[in-house]
Amino acid sequence: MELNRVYLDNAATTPVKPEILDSMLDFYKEGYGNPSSIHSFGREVKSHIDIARENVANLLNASAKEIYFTGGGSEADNWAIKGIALRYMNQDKHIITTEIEHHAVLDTCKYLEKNHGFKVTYLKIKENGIIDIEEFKSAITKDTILTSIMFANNEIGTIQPIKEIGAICRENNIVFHTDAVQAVGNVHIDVKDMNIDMLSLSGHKIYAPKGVGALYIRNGIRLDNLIHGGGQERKKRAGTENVAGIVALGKACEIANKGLDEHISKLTALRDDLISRIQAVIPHTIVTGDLEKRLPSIASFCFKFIEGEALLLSLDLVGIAGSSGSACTSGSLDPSHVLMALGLTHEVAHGSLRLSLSDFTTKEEIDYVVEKLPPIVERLRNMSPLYED
Amino acid sequence: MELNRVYLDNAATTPVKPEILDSMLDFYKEGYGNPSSIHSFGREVKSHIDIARENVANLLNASAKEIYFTGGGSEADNWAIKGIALRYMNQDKHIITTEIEHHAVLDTCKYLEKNHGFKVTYLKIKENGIIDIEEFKSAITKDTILTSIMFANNEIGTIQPIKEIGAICRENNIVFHTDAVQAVGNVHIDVKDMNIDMLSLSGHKIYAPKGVGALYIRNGIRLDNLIHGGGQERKKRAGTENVAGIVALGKACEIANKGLDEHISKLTALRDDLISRIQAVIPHTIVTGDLEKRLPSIASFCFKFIEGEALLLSLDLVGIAGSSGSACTSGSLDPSHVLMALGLTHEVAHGSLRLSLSDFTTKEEIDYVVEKLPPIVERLRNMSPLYED
Amino acid sequence: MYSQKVMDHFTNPRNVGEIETPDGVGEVGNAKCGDIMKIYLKVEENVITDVKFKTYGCGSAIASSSMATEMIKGKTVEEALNLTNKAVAEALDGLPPVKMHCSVLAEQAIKKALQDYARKNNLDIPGLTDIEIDDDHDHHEEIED
Amino acid sequence: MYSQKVMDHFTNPRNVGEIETPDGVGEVGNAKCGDIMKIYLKVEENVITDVKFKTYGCGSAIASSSMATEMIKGKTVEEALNLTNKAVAEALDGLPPVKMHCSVLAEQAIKKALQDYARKNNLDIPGLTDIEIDDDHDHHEEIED
Ligand SMILES: Cc1ncc(COP(=O)(O)O)c(C=O)c1O
Ligand SMILES: Cc1ncc(COP(=O)(O)O)c(C=O)c1O
Ligand code: FES
Ligand code: FES
Repeated sequence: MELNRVYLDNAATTPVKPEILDSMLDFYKEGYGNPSSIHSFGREVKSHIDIARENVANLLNASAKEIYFTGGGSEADNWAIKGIALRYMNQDKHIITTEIEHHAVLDTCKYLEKNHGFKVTYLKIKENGIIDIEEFKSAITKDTILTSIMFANNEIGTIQPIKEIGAICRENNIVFHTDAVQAVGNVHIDVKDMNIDMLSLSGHKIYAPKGVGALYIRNGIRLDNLIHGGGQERKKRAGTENVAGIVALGKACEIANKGLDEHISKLTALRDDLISRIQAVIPHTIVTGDLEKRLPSIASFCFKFIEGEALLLSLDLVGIAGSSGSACTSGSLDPSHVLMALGLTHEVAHGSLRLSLSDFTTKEEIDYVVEKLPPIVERLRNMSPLYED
Repeated sequence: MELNRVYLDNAATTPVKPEILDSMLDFYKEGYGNPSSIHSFGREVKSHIDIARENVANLLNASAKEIYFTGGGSEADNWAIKGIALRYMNQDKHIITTEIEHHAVLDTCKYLEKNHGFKVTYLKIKENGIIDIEEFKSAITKDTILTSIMFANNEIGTIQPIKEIGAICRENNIVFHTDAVQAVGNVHIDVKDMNIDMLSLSGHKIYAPKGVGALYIRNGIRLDNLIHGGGQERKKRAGTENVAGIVALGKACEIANKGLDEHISKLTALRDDLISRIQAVIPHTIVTGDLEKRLPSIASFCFKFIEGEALLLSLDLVGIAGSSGSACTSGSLDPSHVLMALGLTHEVAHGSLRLSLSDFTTKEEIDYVVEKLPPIVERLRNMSPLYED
Repeated sequence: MYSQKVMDHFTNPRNVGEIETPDGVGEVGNAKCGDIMKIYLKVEENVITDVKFKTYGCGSAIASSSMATEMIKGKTVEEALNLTNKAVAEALDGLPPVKMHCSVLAEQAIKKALQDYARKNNLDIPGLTDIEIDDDHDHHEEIED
Repeated sequence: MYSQKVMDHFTNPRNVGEIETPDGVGEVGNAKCGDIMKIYLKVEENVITDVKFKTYGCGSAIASSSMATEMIKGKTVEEALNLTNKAVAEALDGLPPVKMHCSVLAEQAIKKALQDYARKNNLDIPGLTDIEIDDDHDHHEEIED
């Protein structure tokens, strides 16, 4: 069997679904004005933004007025964290997060430490990729104003105990933000039930385009604006709205909401099939992260004795797109902070491979990967001075 | 003559040009990955971003590595101002701007005053809408770290003496930012010649879509990130790139650059025709802002004795889209801060109308407006208790 | 944004104009806020036989004036006095929230005109004297390109 | 990102393997950094008659190993000593900036193997002893989804 292109890098970015693309195209055409304008061109646009907001809210069990559109997941993360931090910086200055956050959270926390005198606790993870709830509890001080813990990790797909964390934060009067960029559309999320105060999401992980996202802000939570200016987004996020992107994000959430159970069961089956077959045929393989508490969409491995970039390159040559937390993909020194936090040795971490699935992924594609991957790993191992068979 | 829709609200937002739309569509399709990814899907995307960056740079006489893409003009303004302010807040804390800036600048300055202890000087404008250079000079103190003065105003189209301002800032070692969201693509801009250190622009004013913009940062200028995180935009602006939007913005700048002289002469002629004919046929009309130092694209009026929203509504009914700085368009109390800064009375300012032109604007459309507008103004005046003919 | 009714009364406003020798005149709003509404009444035997208005203001202010004047024409003074801004807005099939105060202007202008009528004729109309005219606008954000 | 030459040497690397009884062996890099390059030499009468490598590392490290070994095969020890990483990169039609250090590894591995050869044979090869092997990687940003 030959397949042209097997795209298994959906945790990096998903293709835009045709029906989502269709939904947005109209908004580039003439006659669609600025949603803040009074004339009929503008008015029509406004109502489409409102519908999108409803759809995003529905997916999270939030209400529409708690949804604020942003220019992506990173902006949402920055806004949530800096918005609380800069607002309360003259009072208390302690933040809790984890070692395995996305850099949009991590670098924001480091910035606040370095430039604005905050104290940040970076929780470690256990070897299954999940935080220790007791450690979290004991990290809380009377100065803690904010906890930011990701819903699901982008490299290894592990899901944190969000509901427990939310309950603890609520009890202790700490604002709880979660970066759910990878989780939204892949698992069931209920911000009310889970006591989530703020939640970041991003369009391009759920079949909408890049450059649009949203921050859910629970009614009653007060934070500084990240982007000041015009009256858009009820004066909380200035800037003429990326209308087409917002409409697409709304559509994406609507689709995700309708098909969520099916999406989960389909992808979970494919993912488990992929993981177990790869583990069975390739020796010296480590599956990174918890096997159960993981996104249906992410399979992640480390293959000992080889290096990730060479592996990706070889896969690319047979039409398979994946990704690696190996440092050699970018020419830097250390493998990704997530793999290091797992306690893997550098040597093992360098051989990481993430294959991330989408609604478009088929059984045939999984079969193709299971056929092509083992000889590639074998070939690279045979070139490796670390490998002795 | 009947025209279906005459869109003269291009200063609010332009339609997307068909060739620009075409340039971006590919980037939604399958097979276009994350530009940071290593596989071939991702690599291709990267090179398109690089081309866009070149095109933006060329339009400003900047170099490509001085261009950073953002989620729009407001983000660019916020980044420029907060980026400098928060970086140097432990040193000096004085900022100079004007009374007529866009809210993205104004509200950011107010935020810095209120929450972070900055002092901000808001320069007044003369009755032609332009600042007094001597007043600017005497506003400078030894604590001044930043000047932010818009290139051209969005309501009345007046162009500030940017080159003079730039020279003064350079002499005094003050970082000079200009919000050129309205100016880019409408006038010649040379950041080197004009000594501009930072410049904001936005896609949806130059026939690219909403939700994408850029900040030019002169090589050597250091400022804090607004959005921390991933390594995109050379680690200065995190977030997966809005690839389609960026490609479109690049294309828009390329087109603008090629046709700039023609654009300017065509629009200037149409604008002057519109202004002089309206002034000739409608009594009690004030043209707001300087007649010469103004964008080719903006004609702005105040019609005494009537109110702007009623005027817009009437125009909308005959298919003409314009805008008004009248407060009644939004149900707020005061007319726009720009009109007030001009020294107009409330009563006059409420009757404002902005008609803003684009490359698509035709002589026929101008004729149509000149035909339809006078009886509308007359009808509303006849209903007005303020009007006695 | 606006209902068809609003658009109808905006484009074809009823009762625009002035009455030469009115029995009562009421003006509310001010130019500073961008809205002035002036209502002229003709009253015969406690019945409003004619009513005219002039309005400087937004579309919904004009439509509210038109609708409100229609609603009190031929009515008794007491009936006119009971006209609420809500009733005007409802008759217009609703107004956007930020525009509700335009209907308030209409209610108030009528009351002021009735006050004027009562004063001129030394009448003591129950419930009229203790009306408080509140000229406040709602404050809302300025929206911008 | 990579030239066709790089891809060719990556997919069909020349001289992969080990030499059973080598005259010189050089290993540079370390697993921590994700790259180890090991070069085996056979030297006869001052001429490199055979060379093999094993590399743990990225695509460009593998291609650099392959190209570098090709370039010194049949050359004298002195010629091999003069091989620069630039020459390797050029022979590969260039390498991306962040990947230049992979070619440095190749140059250094060869020098180390020649040092080993010289030491074992008590040779004094001009210019060899004072080579400083610098294992430093460039630091570059981590890029992320
Ligand atoms: C002068 C000026 N600055 C800034 C902006 C904000 O740009 P954006 O809408 O892309 O955020 C606008 C228009 O919206 C503008 O006209
Ligand atoms: C967990 C996580 N957080 C945040 C982001 C950033 O989102 P965006 O790329 O839309 O800025 C990503 C992916 O890019 C992510 O995977
Ligand atoms: S071996 Fe690490 S980048 Fe080449
Ligand atoms: S009169 Fe100002 S909003 Fe209606």
